[in-house]
This record gives sequence, C-alpha cells and structure tokens, in this order.
Amino acid sequence: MLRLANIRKSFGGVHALRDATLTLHAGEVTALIGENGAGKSTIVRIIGGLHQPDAGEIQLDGRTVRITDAHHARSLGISIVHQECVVFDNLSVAENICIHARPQRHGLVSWRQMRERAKTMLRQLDATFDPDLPAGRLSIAQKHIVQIARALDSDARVLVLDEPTAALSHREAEDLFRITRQLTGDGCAVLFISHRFEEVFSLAHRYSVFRDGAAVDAGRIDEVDTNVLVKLMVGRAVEPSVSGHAAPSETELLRVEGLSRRGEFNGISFSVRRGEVLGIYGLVGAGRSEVAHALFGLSTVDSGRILIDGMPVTIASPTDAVRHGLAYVPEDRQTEGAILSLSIAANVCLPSLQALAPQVICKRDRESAFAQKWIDSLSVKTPGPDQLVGALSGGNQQKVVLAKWLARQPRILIVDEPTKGIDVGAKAAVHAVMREFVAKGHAVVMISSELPEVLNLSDRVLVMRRGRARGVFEREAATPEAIVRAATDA
Amino acid sequence: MKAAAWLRWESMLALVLVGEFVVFSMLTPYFLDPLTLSDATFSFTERAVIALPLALVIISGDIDISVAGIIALASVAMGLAAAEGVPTGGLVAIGLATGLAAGIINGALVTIGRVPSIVATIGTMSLFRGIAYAVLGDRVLKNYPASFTHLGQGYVFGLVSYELCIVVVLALIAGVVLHFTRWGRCIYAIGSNPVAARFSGVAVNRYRLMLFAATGMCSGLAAVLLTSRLGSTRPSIAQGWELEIIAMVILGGVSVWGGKGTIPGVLMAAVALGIFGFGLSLLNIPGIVMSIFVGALLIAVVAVPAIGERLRIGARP
Amino acid sequence: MLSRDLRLGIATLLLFAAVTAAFPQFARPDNLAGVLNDSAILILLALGQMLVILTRGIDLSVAANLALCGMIAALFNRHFPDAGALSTVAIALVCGALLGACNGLLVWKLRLPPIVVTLGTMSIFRGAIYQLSGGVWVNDNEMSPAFLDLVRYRFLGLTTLAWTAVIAALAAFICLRYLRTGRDLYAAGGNPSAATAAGIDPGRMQFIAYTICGAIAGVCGYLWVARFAVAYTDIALGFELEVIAACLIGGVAIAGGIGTVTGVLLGCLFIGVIRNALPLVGISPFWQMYINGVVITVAALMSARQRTEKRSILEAERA
Amino acid sequence: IGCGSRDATNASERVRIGIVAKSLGNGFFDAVHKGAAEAAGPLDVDLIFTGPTTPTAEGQIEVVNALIAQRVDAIAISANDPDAVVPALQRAAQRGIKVISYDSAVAEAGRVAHLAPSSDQLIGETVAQLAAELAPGGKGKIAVVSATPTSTNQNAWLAQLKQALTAHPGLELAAVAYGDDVSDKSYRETTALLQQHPDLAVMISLSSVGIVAAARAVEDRGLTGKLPVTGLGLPSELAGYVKRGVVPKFAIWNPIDLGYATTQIAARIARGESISQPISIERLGSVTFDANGVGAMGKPFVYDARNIDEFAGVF
Ligand SMILES: Nc1ncnc2c1ncn2[C@@H]1O[C@H](COP(=O)(O)OP(=O)(O)OP(=O)(O)O)[C@@H](O)[C@H]1O
Ligand SMILES: Nc1ncnc2c1ncn2[C@@H]1O[C@H](COP(=O)(O)OP(=O)(O)OP(=O)(O)O)[C@@H](O)[C@H]1O
Ligand SMILES: [Mg+2]
Ligand SMILES: [Mg+2]
Repeated sequence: MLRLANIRKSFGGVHALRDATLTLHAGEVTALIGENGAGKSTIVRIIGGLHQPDAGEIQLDGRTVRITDAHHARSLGISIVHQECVVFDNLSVAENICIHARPQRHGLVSWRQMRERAKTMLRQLDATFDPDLPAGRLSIAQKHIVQIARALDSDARVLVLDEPTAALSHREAEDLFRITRQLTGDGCAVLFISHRFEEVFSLAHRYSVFRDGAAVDAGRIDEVDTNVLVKLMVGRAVEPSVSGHAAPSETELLRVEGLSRRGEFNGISFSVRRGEVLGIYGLVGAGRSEVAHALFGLSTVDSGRILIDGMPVTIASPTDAVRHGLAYVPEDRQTEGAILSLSIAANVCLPSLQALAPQVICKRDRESAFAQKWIDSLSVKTPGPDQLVGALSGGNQQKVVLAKWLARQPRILIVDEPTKGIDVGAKAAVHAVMREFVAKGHAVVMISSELPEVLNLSDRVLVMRRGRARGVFEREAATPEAIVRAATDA
Repeated sequence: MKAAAWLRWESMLALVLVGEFVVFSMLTPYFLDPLTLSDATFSFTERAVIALPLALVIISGDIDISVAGIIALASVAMGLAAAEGVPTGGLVAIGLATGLAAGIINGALVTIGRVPSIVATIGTMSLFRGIAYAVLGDRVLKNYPASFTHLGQGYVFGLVSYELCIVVVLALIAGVVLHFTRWGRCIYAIGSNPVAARFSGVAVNRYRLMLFAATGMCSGLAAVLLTSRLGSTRPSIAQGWELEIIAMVILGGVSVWGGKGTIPGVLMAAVALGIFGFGLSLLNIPGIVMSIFVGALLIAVVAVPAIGERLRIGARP
Repeated sequence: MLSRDLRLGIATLLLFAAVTAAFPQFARPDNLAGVLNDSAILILLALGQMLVILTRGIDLSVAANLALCGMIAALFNRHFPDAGALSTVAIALVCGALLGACNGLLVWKLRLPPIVVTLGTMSIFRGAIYQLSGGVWVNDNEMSPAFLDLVRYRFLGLTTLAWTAVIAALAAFICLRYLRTGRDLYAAGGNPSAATAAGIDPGRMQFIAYTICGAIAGVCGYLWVARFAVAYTDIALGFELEVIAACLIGGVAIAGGIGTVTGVLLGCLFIGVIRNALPLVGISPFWQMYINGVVITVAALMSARQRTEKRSILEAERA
Repeated sequence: IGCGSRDATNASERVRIGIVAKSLGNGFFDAVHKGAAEAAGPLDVDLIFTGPTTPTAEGQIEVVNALIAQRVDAIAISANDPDAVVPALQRAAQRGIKVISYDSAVAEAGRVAHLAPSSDQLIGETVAQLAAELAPGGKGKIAVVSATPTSTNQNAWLAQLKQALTAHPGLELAAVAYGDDVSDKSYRETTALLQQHPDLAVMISLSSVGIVAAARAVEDRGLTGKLPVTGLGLPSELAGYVKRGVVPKFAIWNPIDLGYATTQIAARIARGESISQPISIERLGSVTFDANGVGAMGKPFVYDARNIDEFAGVF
C-alpha cells in the first residue's frame, strides 16, 4: 500500500538513511526494527512529510507521491505517533487530540463536539483524565497517550507508531494493541517501531530490519525468531544481558522512611543495600517518578526521612543530592536529561566539572578526552564528542545521559526508565553497566515499566500503586503475576 | 562546526569595525586623531560596563531591562550621600552597594518569586527609576567632591581614560569566567536548558541570582562613572539606555534564546557601536538618521549569517 | 483558586472603588467613557501585541510603526485634504500591515530572533519618520476636518475611538477562540515543533501575527494623530513597553501560547484606571512611575504564584 | 559695531560654529536653525547645526564631543541639563573653544555667556498678563500644564509666573500638572485638571508640546470660548487654535531672531571680542551681559488672530 524505495537522507555530514526500502501492506502490521540511530525515526519523518528525502521514491497505492508537509501527509490518510513527545502543553487535552481537524460548525470551532470526540478516544484507551485539562498538567506517559489518541482520531489508512510503548506500562500498551488490531482489521496499514521483541512478535505480521540507514532484510514475522532478528539488526549475535549476579551485601546504603508528599505519594519506605538493584514497578501515574524527584531534591517532602549509610541526610536540592553521592537519570531525556543544544562533551562533563576543574579553570581538551572515554565505553554512535546531543538518535541521547552520571562516580544511581527507547545491544550494555556499578558496592534504584527488565535486573522489587507502596518483593517472590497483581487493582 | 560559526560571527564584527575605521578616516579628517579617538571611547564605555555582565545574564537565558533604572537609583543614592558630605570612597561604595541591592531584588524576583525575568525587570525598571523620581522630584544633586568627579574624567597616560581601563578589566574577568571556568560551562548549560541543568545538579537559581547581582553591581559601577562624568544627578539620568545596551549585547552575537554568545563578540560590538555613533556625529549626521543605520546594522549582523546558512543548505542538491 | 482573569478583574474593580471613594466624580458615566476612550489605543495595540507574544515573538517596533503610519496618514491628508478620512485610514492600515509584514518575513524566512528584528526596525521606522517629514511637525491646521472628526464622532455615548477598541476586542475574541487560524496561533506558540508535526507552520503563524499587529499599529497611528491633532517624530516614544506591560499584567505568557483577550482587556483597563486616576486623585507626578512599577511587579508576582500550582491526583485516595 | 581692539584680519577670518539644539525634529529649533543660517552667511561663519535625537544630557554630551573633535571655534548650546553638560563644555574650553549657551542656560562654570531669549521675569509677567486679560473680569482660577518636572527653564518660568501673579490678585493658581513634553500625557493631564477644577478661568501651558495638547483637550471637551488656553507656543503649531478661538492669544520670543543673535554673538566671541561691553546685533539692537554673563533679548511677542497668519508660515 505504501512503498518507500531507495530513500537517501543526510544531515550535514551524517548519513541517516543510505538506501532504505520499506513496504507496508493494507491490513497488516509491519514491525520496523534496528539499532539506535539506524534511521527508523528518520524514515518516519519522511513518511510524515517533516523531512524531504535526498533521493528515492515514495509510492502510495501504486502512485508516486511527494509528501510536502505534515498537512499533506494527513490528507493522504497517513497518521503518525512520533517518538518525541509532540503535545501542546498550553492547549486542552481535547484540542490536542483533535488538533488535525478541529470539528467545526458554521465555520467556527465547536468546542462541544471536540470534547465529545476526545472523550470517546480516551475511553477507548482506558484513560480517565479530563479532556478539559491543559495537557501541560499531564505526566509524560499520559502525554504519550494523548498523542496516540490523536493519531487514532482519524480515518487513517496508514498508521505509523514510532516507539509508542516506550513510555507506557503494559496496561496502556495492551489497549493500544487492541485498537491497532481493530484498525488493521479494517484494512489499515500499520508501521510499528519498538525495541521490545515480545511486542513485535505479539503484534506484527511482517518485519523489516534497518542497519546503518539501509534496509537489510524484510519478511513475515512467523518465519523468524528473536535471535535471527537481533543478528540482522546488529550484524552479529548478542548475548542476552547478564542475569546471574553476586549476592548483595547486608549493609544498607540508602534507606527511605515514610516519605510523603501531599497529592503525590504517601508513606513510602524502602531500603537499598550495597551491591543491590532495587526495582520500582507500577502503572503509569503510580507516582514513581515523583518519589525519585523527592529523593533527588527536586521537590520537597512533607514528611519522612532519608538515610545514607545509616545517617539521616537533608536533601533540599539536586546539588545536595549529588554531594551525597546520588545521581538521577530522569525519564524525559529531551527536556530533563540532556541539553540538546550543547555538545556531548559539555553534557557528559557537566556534573563532573568540580572534579575536572578543581581550580575552577577548565581545559577543553581534557573535557573532550573525558567525554570520549565514556562515548567509547557506552558505544555512543557519533562522529565525536563535539557533536550536538540534539543530532543524536533517541537511544544514543539516552546513553549520553547515562554517561554523564556514571562519569560523576555516584554511589547511588536512580534511573527512571533507563532503557526507554534503547535497542537490544545498547540495552544489554546499559544493563551490564548497571551490574558493574553495583558490583563495586554501589546501589541502583531502577524505575521501570518494562516487566522483563524489572524481573531480570532487580534484586528486590518495590511495587507502587497510586502513590502508595504495595509491598517489596524479594527476588524469589517476584513473579510476573504477583507484581502485576500488586500494581493493578485487586 | 561550532568553531566555524563562532569565527563567522566574530569576523563579521571585525569586518564592520575595520570598515568603520576606513570609511570614517576617509570621510572626515578629524577621525584619526588620538584625542578624538580617546573621546570616542566615552560613547561606549559606560554602556559596555553593563553590557558585559548582561551578556552573561542573557546567555544564561534571562534578561535584565532594569539596568538603566538601577543607574538612576544608584546615582540618586550617591547624590544624597554626597549632600551629607560622604567622601569619594564612600560614594563609590554606596553606588556599588545600591546597584548590588537592586540586582539582588531582581534576582530574588526571578528565582524565589519565579517571575519570568523580562516581566520582573520591566516592573523593577519603573520601580527603580520611580524611586529616583519620588525621592528627587525636580531637584538636582550636584555637590560631588572634586575627587569623585575625577573618576569618570580621569586618564592614564593622558589618553586612556579610567573608564576604558575598567571596561578592559571587566571584559577580561567576564571573558575568563565565561570561557575558561566551570562557572562559564554552567552558565551555558543553564541558558541552553535550565531544567536539564538543574537535573544535573547545577545550582541553577544560585547562578541566576549571582548573575543578576553582578549585573546590578556593574550598573552601580556605571552609575558611579556616569554620575562622575556628568557631575550631577537627575532622576532622568541614563533614560532609554536599557534598549541600547541590549542591542549592544545582541549585536555581539549573544542569542536572546540563551546558551550562545561570547565576550569578545560583545566587546567588539560595544566598540563598533560606539565608534559608529561617534563617527556619524563627527559627520554631523543627525542622531535620528543614524538610528536607521544602527537598526539596519543590527538586523544585518544577524541576517547575513542566516542568509549565508540558507544559501549553503539550498546550494546542496 | 480563582482564575487569573477573575482575580485581575477583582483587582481592577477594587482599584476603581478606591479611586471612586476618593474622587466620586470618577465613576460618572462620561468619565468612564473617557477612560475607555483614553485606553482605546492601548487596548488595540495590546491585542496586536498579544498575537505576536502568543507565537513566541515580541514586537518592540509597534510604537515606531504607529508613529510612522501616523506621519504617513498626516502627510497624505495634508497633500490630499479632500481624500476622505476612510481612505486615509486604509492607507495607514496598509502601511502598518506592510511594516509588520517586514518584521514577520525576517522572523519567518530567516528565523531571526524577534527581539533583534523589532529592535532594529524600531530604530529604522523612527529614522524613516524623520526623513519623511524632514523633522517638522504636522499641525492641526494642516489636517482636514474630516480627518480630525472621524475619531471624535460619538455613537451611544462612546467615540469612534472607543468603539474601534470594543469591536477589535470582540473580533479578537472570536478569532482566537473559534477560528482555525486563531487556534493554530496558540498551537504554534505553545510548541512549535509539535505544530510542525501537526502541519501548522509556526513561522507562517508568526508572519500572520506580525502582519496583523502591524496593521493594528497602522490604524492606531491614524487614531493617535487624529486624536491629538499633531504628528511629529517622537510621538508614542516608549509606548511599546507600556503595551507589553499591559499584556504581561493581562497574563499573556512571554514564553508563548498562553493568554486571553479578556486578560489583555483587563490589563489595559487596569493601567487605564491607574493612569487616569493618579492625576485626578492628585498624587504627585513624581510618584506615578513608582506606583506603576509596584503595580507591574506585584501583578507579575501574583501570576507567577499561579503558574507554580502543582498538579495533584491523589485526592481520591487519601485515607 | 564694538570691535574694540581686534585687528581686521582676525575679525574677517572664517570661523566654525557648532550650535547644539535640545533635540532635533522640534519646530522651535528648526526656526533657530533658520535664523542661525541667515546670520552665518554674511559673517563668514561655517555653521554646524546639530543635536541629539531625544532631549537628554547624555546625548548632548556626545554631540559636544563630536564638535570638540572637529575643532570648531565656538559652541552655542541650549542645555537639556544645566549641570550635566558642564564637564564636557569645560573640556571644550580647555581645547580653546569658546562656549556660550542660548535659550536654556548652562551653569556658569560651563560657558562664557548666556543669551536668554527673554528674561525669566519678563516671561512670567507676560504670561500672567495674558491670563489676566483672558480671565473674565481678570478674576478666577488658573492651572498650568508644564513639561517634565525636571525641566529647568519651565521651573524658572513657573516660579516667575507665581511671582508675577501677586500683581494680579484676582487670579489664583489652582494646580500644576506635568505633561512631560509628550502629547498623550499632556492631554490626559489636562483632562484631569478640567475634571478636578470645573471652574477654571484660564488654562496655561508654558511648553510648546503642552499647549497644543491642552488646546486639543479643551476643544475636545467642547470648552472652546468658555475656557481660554494661553501660554508659550509656536505660531505655526497654534494657528488653527487661534483661528477657532481655543487659544485667543499666546506669547513667544522669535526663535529666528534667537538663532540669528546666537550666531552673531558666538562669532564675535570666537573672534576674540569680550562681553564686558554691550554687543550690538544687526537688525536687533544690542544685548548687554550682566556680571554673570547673562544677556536677555527682549519681551516675548504676543500673537493673536490679527497677526498669526503673518508668522504661521515663518516658524
Ligand atoms: N536533525 C538531524 N540532524 C543531524 N543528524 C540527525 C538528525 N536527525 C537524525 N540524525 C541522525 O540520523 C541517524 C538516524 O537517526 P534516527 O532518529 O532515525 O534513528 P532511530 O533509528 O530512530 O534510532 P532510535 O532507535 O534511537 O530512535 C542518527 O545517526 C542521527 O544522529
Ligand atoms: N488518572 C489520572 N488523572 C490525572 N492525572 C494523573 C492520572 N494518572 C496519573 N496522573 C499524573 O501522573 C503523575 C504521576 O506521574 P508519572 O506518570 O510520571 O508516574 P510514574 O509512576 O513515575 O509513571 P511513569 O513510569 O510513567 O513515569 C501524577 O502526579 C499525576 O499528575
Ligand atoms: Mg527513533
Ligand atoms: Mg514517571
């Protein structure tokens, strides 16, 4: 139905796409997979009319088209959920959902119809928030839901989902898949991008693999398995991320007692030992990120204490937190994690400036070398440390954020969705880095909505629901069923 | 790639500066005269004293429109003190302290009060000058000691004014801080993305407060110099300077979006604007006609690189 | 928590009540009409400025644009005294729109920072007035009666000037709330990259905003010159800051995307009441600027407090 | 002509004189320029007429610096601030430039001589006289719309006006408002005055911007003929109001003559003449400078419907 052939696209000196070919079929879901920076989002932007290809051809229903802008794409029946959050904070949820075609009466926007339509869409996705709320009040996950509702709100013939589930927990993801199946049933062609193979296998009919901006293979999904796909993506086999690990020591490094903040979370207590990974699992809106914010001094708590090495500490600001050896990799890398308009070197060095320049005076070559070391050890795909972070692919941006904190050599690393949007290879690398980190006697608090990740990596799992702790599960007791039950009603 | 952009901007300014010297020395015989050039420096020194710290504020993503108001306030404070017989040293201290206090008020509004800086300083702009008017009314304060008057009118080696020396020293300080220290790195980070900077453990609000305080204090310093040069204080002193100073900073290549800009650029822009204005008035071109040139220059300096960029991209197939 | 507009409305009413208490004459209908009349140009310009600020811009050149178009209108009237006032208005409007479009094009096509562009054009426009007029004044005896009388024509107790402001406010309200372009303006200002992804060109929206703002400034140029019956280089010098202050007091966010017509109207009336009440109550002129400063600062603090309100979902679950 | 001890070659040398206005684009100074140009030709004077964009002291200092750099022989300035320009003018004097002020004075330390268009006292008396003539029966309340509260000559004239009013016991000064030399503010202040004092007999403005705005406000409120406006203004700007009876009469000195006299005096001083003796000026008579170096021209001239047309085209 939609066919892109031999697409080429470069930015400055970077060849994002060399020779990309992609075919979507009506009534089928095609999964597009590839490493970070393989060019997946770039081709999505080309389909959406946001970029013009340097060369190549796009055919829709057999006819060659040139997609001039987003509006044009829309009018061709192409509907897209972009990887980056593209929500209007200042507009209501309803208007966000209907932004492409606001219902009109007598040439005037009809707010009543708009609200109705938004309500219907949100109900389909099992979302309960008020369509009149300004979208700025939503959490990042909810914003993604809004974005998905927007894409579904149209008689789309081609639906493109660029890592839609990265920010969602399985519940919302299931809703999305249900609707996607419904749409394919109605003859819609779907392009689905994800780094999670279980989703790919459960949803897709076909697959297509990109490597370094070129299509390397495509076919029916039931003819392949994970290992084959991984080999195609990476060009080599990847060992599954290590799960065997040394037992954590008995000494507590971080202890949290009865942390509460009005309207966000209530009576949260947990402890993390040296050499331990504590997973925090919950549905979207469970308040996990808020707890992390409070721990890192980004917000104040109403009651409760934080102890490090058994000593109560006051953490009133991130500066305090960093001084006490904490580090926080936030969930929204675009606005909170990375500084997109600065170089990789500037980003990586920022938290470590004190160590890099004890006498206040900075040296550029020292910073570059420092950054290069971390670029290498996390294998960030980039021409060099002077590259702007904004020009990196999503996954590589995430690696930069990780690098900047690991470089600071913290004792307690709090990570919020650390592998959101990261490909298998990189994910294994990140996991390895985290294991290595705890092996030195440090501790990790990992917030994740990805159940396999939580189960695989954590020594213990804290489950939260609606701002409250629902229990801490030891490794042995942490079965998927038990955790999901604790995270949902029941 | 970044270095190239940096160079392009500086070279634009350098070109403008050289062009000014060539054109003016061709058009008027009085231009290339040591005494004249020495006089010409006065047309930018006091503004440059403020432009330098203000550049840091703008690079960190804020703006301060109240600087001229601070000059009026500090000048009035000094005038009142002088009327009480405070000696020169005390007057300078009072000027600096008043500026510092005003800067801290701005900083507090922006950090503690969380008011966007442009809004806060539009308010304090009227507030500070308003206090000056309220205190002074139609009076004039001019009982300054002779040694005080000497500050703004004195010279080193007969030709280099104290004011110019102060500008050079300040530029060195600002340049080193911005380009060679970790504080400078943090300033760029804050200007590029304050949220991410805060999440990286940078004490964002402390930096912003300090920068506003520094700008306030330098405005106080400018008030000392200007008051000393005028030898009198009226509440209308330095009226309208805020926009001129901001224009100077922007012309220096500092991005009003924050995160971009260099001190050499700002310094060159200050000199270029000062010489430009002085040169045109040497040619007896009315100031208002001059404003056409200045406006066009301002736009051209940002537009030429932008057009170049477009052509470069457009040229590639 | 009261909405921002409501609080500003209450503040304006309180201020009004205070002035009336001190000076009962202030509340007389003809005086109120006078206040509206006096605020009309501010309202018009603030509405235009609001569009620009909504799209993340700022227009420092409005006052200079006003002065230039006013001078053009006055000179046109001097040369063609029989041309009729409406054609003069049309000329002022077209000139203003063209000047605004210059700003808009520079911002749109070259992506130059609005503050730089309009700072530059502000100087250029002022210089152009001087060049155009040769620095001389155009006085009331050089203006035709039709030119002067159009703004003074009264209908239902209000002058044309006041009616223009009222109608413009209504039109702005409808456009911004119910027209696609109006909504696109909010979208483009709220999140330009999201707007691009949704098929809205933020640059084009900026261009539209600047052009409309310019057109309004042009009409205001005529209104100003006709009202005060004199045109010279420096009219409305520094007025741009007052216009921006009115927008800010009215709750228009400088970061773009947020602001309502009601808010801007209240902001203007708030300033208008202060401006008209201070001389009436007999406060020393030396205190006026100080009072203005206090008011703007306090208003800014108030609106900042509002913005930091936290979201909250736990209410249902508090045991 | 009191050439005194000067020799002929010196007196006929070409001199360059810079005349500094408060600001350019102001009808009053355009007229001064006209007069100065008339005088310059026959006197072998190269005239540089200049001024800042806005009426500020800082702007004038930059203009003075530019004149110093051009090594003019004399500078004549109408100061925006009597004190702030002094250091710059003193520097000019150090470099051998003769400095005088005209219209709005510079503090004594900064100049050799000051040429007042008219003495403050004469202005105060003339305006008080006008008010007395216009007030019904010479009695009633009057109000003044001034320029900025900091303007020196405005304040001096106001003080003299108050002084002169003692000679007119029927008149009572009810209020002074400040229009900042800006039309919209002057207009608003006038309107406020009209509301505060509905029983005003005469409205006075001593600034040329203020009187136009005041006349406009009075006419807009339908008070033409009921509340006369008077004060100081320019014939070209007020002609319309005079004809409609809003401003029945007003006074001003002749700025053309002022420019003419300023240039003559500056040229004489540049050529070494002293001001200890009265300096006679062609077509205007002679000016005597007092011990402070201040010389005044004459009484302001009164304009009304009979002579306004004659002057409206001139300045
Ligand atoms: N605007 C841009 N400027 C410069 N380079 C870019 C730009 N956009 C993308 N790139 C480069 O193009 C390549 C492909 O990026 P793209 O975002 O398409 O990757 P991706 O496959 O979506 O990765 P991920 O899985 O991490 O989302 C990357 O190397 C990236 O650095
Ligand atoms: N049903 C809802 N209605 C309104 N707001 C909600 C709702 N659910 C969640 N929120 C918002 O989400 C916030 C919780 O944040 P968030 O979604 O980041 O939690 P989280 O557990 O960290 O989830 P995530 O893993 O997605 O980060 C709450 O403070 C609230 O504002
Ligand atoms: Mg991607
Ligand atoms: Mg979260």
